[in-house]
Amino acid sequence: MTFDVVRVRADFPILTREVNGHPLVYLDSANTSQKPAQVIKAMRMHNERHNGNVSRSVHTLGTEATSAYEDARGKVAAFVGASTPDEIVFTKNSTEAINLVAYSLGQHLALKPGDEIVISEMEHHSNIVPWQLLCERTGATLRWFGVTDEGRLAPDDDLINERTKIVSIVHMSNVLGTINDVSGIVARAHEVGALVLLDCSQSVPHLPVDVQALEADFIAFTGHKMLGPTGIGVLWGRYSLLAEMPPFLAGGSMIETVTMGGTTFAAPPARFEAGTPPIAEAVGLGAAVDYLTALGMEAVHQHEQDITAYALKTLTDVPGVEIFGPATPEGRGGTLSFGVDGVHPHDVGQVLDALGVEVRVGHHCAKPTCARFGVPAMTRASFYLYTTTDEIDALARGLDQVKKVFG
Amino acid sequence: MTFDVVRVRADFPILTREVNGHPLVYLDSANTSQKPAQVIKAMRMHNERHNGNVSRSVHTLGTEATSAYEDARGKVAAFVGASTPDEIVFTKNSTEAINLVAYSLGQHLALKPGDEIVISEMEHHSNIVPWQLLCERTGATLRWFGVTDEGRLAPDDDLINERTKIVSIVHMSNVLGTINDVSGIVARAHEVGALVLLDCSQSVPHLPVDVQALEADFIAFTGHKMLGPTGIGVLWGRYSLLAEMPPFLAGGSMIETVTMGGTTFAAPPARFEAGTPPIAEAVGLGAAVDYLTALGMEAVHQHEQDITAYALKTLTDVPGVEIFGPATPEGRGGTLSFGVDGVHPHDVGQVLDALGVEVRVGHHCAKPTCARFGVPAMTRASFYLYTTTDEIDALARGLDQVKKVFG
Amino acid sequence: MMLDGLYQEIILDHYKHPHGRGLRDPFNGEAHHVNPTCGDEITVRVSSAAGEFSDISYDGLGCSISQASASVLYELLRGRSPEDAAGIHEAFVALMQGRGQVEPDEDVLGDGIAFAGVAKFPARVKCALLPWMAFKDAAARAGIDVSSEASEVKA
Amino acid sequence: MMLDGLYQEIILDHYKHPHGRGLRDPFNGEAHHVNPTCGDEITVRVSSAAGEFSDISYDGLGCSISQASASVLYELLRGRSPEDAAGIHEAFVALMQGRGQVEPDEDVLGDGIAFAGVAKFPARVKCALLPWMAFKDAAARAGIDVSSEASEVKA
Ligand SMILES: Cc1ncc(COP(=O)(O)O)c(C=O)c1O
Ligand SMILES: Cc1ncc(COP(=O)(O)O)c(C=O)c1O
Repeated sequence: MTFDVVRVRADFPILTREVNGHPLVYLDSANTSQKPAQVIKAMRMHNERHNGNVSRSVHTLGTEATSAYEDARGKVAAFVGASTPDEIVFTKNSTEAINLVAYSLGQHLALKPGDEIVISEMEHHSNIVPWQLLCERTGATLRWFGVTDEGRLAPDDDLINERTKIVSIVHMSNVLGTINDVSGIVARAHEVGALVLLDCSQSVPHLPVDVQALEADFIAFTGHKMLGPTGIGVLWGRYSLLAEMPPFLAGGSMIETVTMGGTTFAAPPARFEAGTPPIAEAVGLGAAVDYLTALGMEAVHQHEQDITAYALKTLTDVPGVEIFGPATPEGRGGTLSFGVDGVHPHDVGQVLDALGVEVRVGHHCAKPTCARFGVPAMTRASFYLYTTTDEIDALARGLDQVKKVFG
Repeated sequence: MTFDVVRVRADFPILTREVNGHPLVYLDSANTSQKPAQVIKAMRMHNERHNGNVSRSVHTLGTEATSAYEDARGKVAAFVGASTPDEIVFTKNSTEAINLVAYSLGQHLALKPGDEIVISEMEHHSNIVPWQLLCERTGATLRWFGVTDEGRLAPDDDLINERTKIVSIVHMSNVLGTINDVSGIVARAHEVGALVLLDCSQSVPHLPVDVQALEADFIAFTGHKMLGPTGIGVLWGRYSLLAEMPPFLAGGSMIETVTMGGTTFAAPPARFEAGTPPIAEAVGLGAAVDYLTALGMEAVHQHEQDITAYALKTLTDVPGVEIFGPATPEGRGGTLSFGVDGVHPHDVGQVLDALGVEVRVGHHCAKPTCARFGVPAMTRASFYLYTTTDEIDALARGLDQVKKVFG
Repeated sequence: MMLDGLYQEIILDHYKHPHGRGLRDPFNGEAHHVNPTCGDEITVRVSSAAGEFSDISYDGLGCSISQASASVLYELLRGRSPEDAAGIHEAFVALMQGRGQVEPDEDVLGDGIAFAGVAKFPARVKCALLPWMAFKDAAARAGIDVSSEASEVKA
Repeated sequence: MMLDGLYQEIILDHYKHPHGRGLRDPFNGEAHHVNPTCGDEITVRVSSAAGEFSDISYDGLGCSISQASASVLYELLRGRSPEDAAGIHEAFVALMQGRGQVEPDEDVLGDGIAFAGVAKFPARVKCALLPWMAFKDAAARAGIDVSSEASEVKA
């Protein structure tokens, strides 16, 4: 079966839209993806027919809503190869998932001065700042892998050592597109007794990801980047670890029993899902996972590899364009950041937008990555299963226009 | 203008549904409310036409999404009388809003042994457990107002004193229906220099709430109980206080600048909104606020007062039914918990569900309140702007049936 | 869901006239379980003598399903060897978690077959299992293992 | 949005040939501002003498709008009294925050009127205001208040 991008596009209502009189060319999926009609409909149907609160009611609507919510958990668990749906904690986004681990695991490990946490210089702010704050609270030290000129993690043999307690690394960079081969890092971390979180916000939407194969202890990802709605993210964690960790947010639904004098907590995942969860959002995410599964993540990834190869070639041919990150499709995904000689990314993005081409400009919530390459900002085009080579051509034409305006 | 409940009901698609062969009688709005077509449509339209990530893109979709998100903030601010939209922080639910205050304000005030936090015995678990954990972390002491037999806060003159740092009280109880006259408590707290959070999860959906009139320092409420979607909650806080508080969740969008060595934070509300926020959910909440505003919160409240009066009278006439909480509509809202002599609430709820009548049974995430009244669980019927007297009659008939099955 | 499948006459009978209810001494193991979603509670004690559960006593607060389930448990497991009890336990748990697809064996489950309808009410499965999970724990504390793979799954 | 309103010839001119760019000594106050959403940065210095802003110098990294805005600021405010500068500052901020509804006064804003179109691009308003907010801060650090109600609002 070849990947039928035209048929895929027909499922995305927004792709029929025009922007500034041009057909929408949406090249900002690493920021947030568009949503297929199947996802939008699943949420609407839930709200129109089955809405009730979960885990609290014996009535029919409550039971239907609970089943829908737990079915979504099961789908997400299967999608990433979790051993049991109980390893899937629904959060509000990746950022909350990472904060949850920083807080609860940090407390569980009783971090103290002398302990070390290892991240990298290509992390999203959401995988930097929670660790900085954890280090501030506990006196632990933050260390990090550097990044090579090619946009890969710089090997550093001594970085992970017997002082290391937590390693948190991005699986696929949201700026450079690099897909990190994390197996060595995971093995080394486990060798020294450290635990590993992988920020899979950019990988789970685009590649087949299997938590058993990754061998990490936690992964975080986010619904809105994988055809799902805003308002929902996912933490996967090994059940035995989740079961040992203290709660993070506290309140309804995460308790076993409460008296004014004290509280005991429910088992995971409930322990980490305080308050009314994003119910309709879980239903939407479940529908997104169904959609991706039906196409097959291998096929989705292959399509993006093809587009990326085409885009790398096309952009390399545009004079004055410099690409940050791996120059060939090997070990990288469909997220391409670049500079246009003498033109600020804001201006690049603005001219492209006038032509209907939507790219992200700025620091991409990864200021250290930009700093590593000596620029305050970059322009980024990022692709997904609905991206076509025609859209890459539109981007290239747009860049010619940019150079005309600022020539 | 009289309140036209038939017209209101026509806006709620789910109300045409049948449950177990009977028309749906949804009496569980204190758990989660149903959503009008206007809200469902606003979210769908957003996802089909304007989806983009917020505050990060200069492109048209990003700008539209940002405007939609910030417009929603403005609507919510106006709805509760905030001085500026910057006082509105979007969270994932009430529970996160309360946890945010417990964490950030607790840190800002540098709580220590000897300090006291005051809550009450009629709080939802979400307004108990975060404070218990804060006390555990800091050594502060948790104290609380008791509850009278009538379901009101028991006066206690010494409870709030110079050791008190934070007072967090429910505005309207989700079990007893009591609307607490908080003015005395707020005044007393401010007199001793304590700060006040009001848990308005049940009041904002049902009464006119004005933060200026309440004079509290923070209020928390939640989208899904006020015709809005799941996945979004609100913290309102005085800007000057928010501006002093350290962040809670950390990551993208809440920073000013990030280096590997350290981070500075954005001004509120961004400081407290780490990661991609619930964007479509904010749009839905904005539409919910528009809907409520168009009807008028005074009218909504009056309708519920009428229904409550009718329900109190009707249920009092059913032999063997005991009502927990205020016996008359004065100073109470449309949330009515009761016991049926000799029948466990689970069984009450099950028989009612067989008749299409959806009530909540259990501890309602308020075990101490149940314990106060000497029961492990209660049955609760809760009303909203779409509730009719016919539905109350259906409830009463259902209770007759309950007694037949378990007679 | 209609009620007929749920409130079988047998269940209501056990509810109204529970067998073996009340906590008794002596005992070798005790466990207190709570259903966090509804607040129901049960305490189960087991005493073992001569290789069998010589008594099983219990007390608790709960709905008709959980109370009747405790009464049936008492009838089914008292006087049994740990092996027999494990088999019955497993059969009951499998029935409850079968979403109404499991055909109960009256020879094994006796009055327990009346709970077949409960399996179709996901919100009530936990009620039916509450005493069984507490029993398993109480037995474990008495040093007797009644686990089986099927009963490992979360209640 | 189409570009014509945004990239006025005057703006591109100031961008390509900025006036007064570069940090100079001596100065009485300095401020460094960052646009957190895009990472643009600017440093502004003011020196005051004889009751006027005798020099305003700046350096930074940013897009055409923010760079041109700094150049225009230099032209408009250098040599002005604090009162005059406050008035111009207020007019520029009001124009930027007017969502395209404010009619700019060329007598007050000079080349600044070219920024009228920027007000229709909410994402770019912050770019245009970045130097102006940094200037206000730098002036404050030099002990000179150029606040006015309109410029109190958040950039
Ligand atoms: C009084 C009260 N406080 C807090 C909450 C928690 O709200 P949420 O579950 O949306 O966080 C609720 C509702 O569940 C409530 O009724
Ligand atoms: C690599 C990476 N990590 C974390 C995040 C944060 O995701 P969210 O904003 O959904 O919390 C993102 C996206 O913004 C990302 O690209």
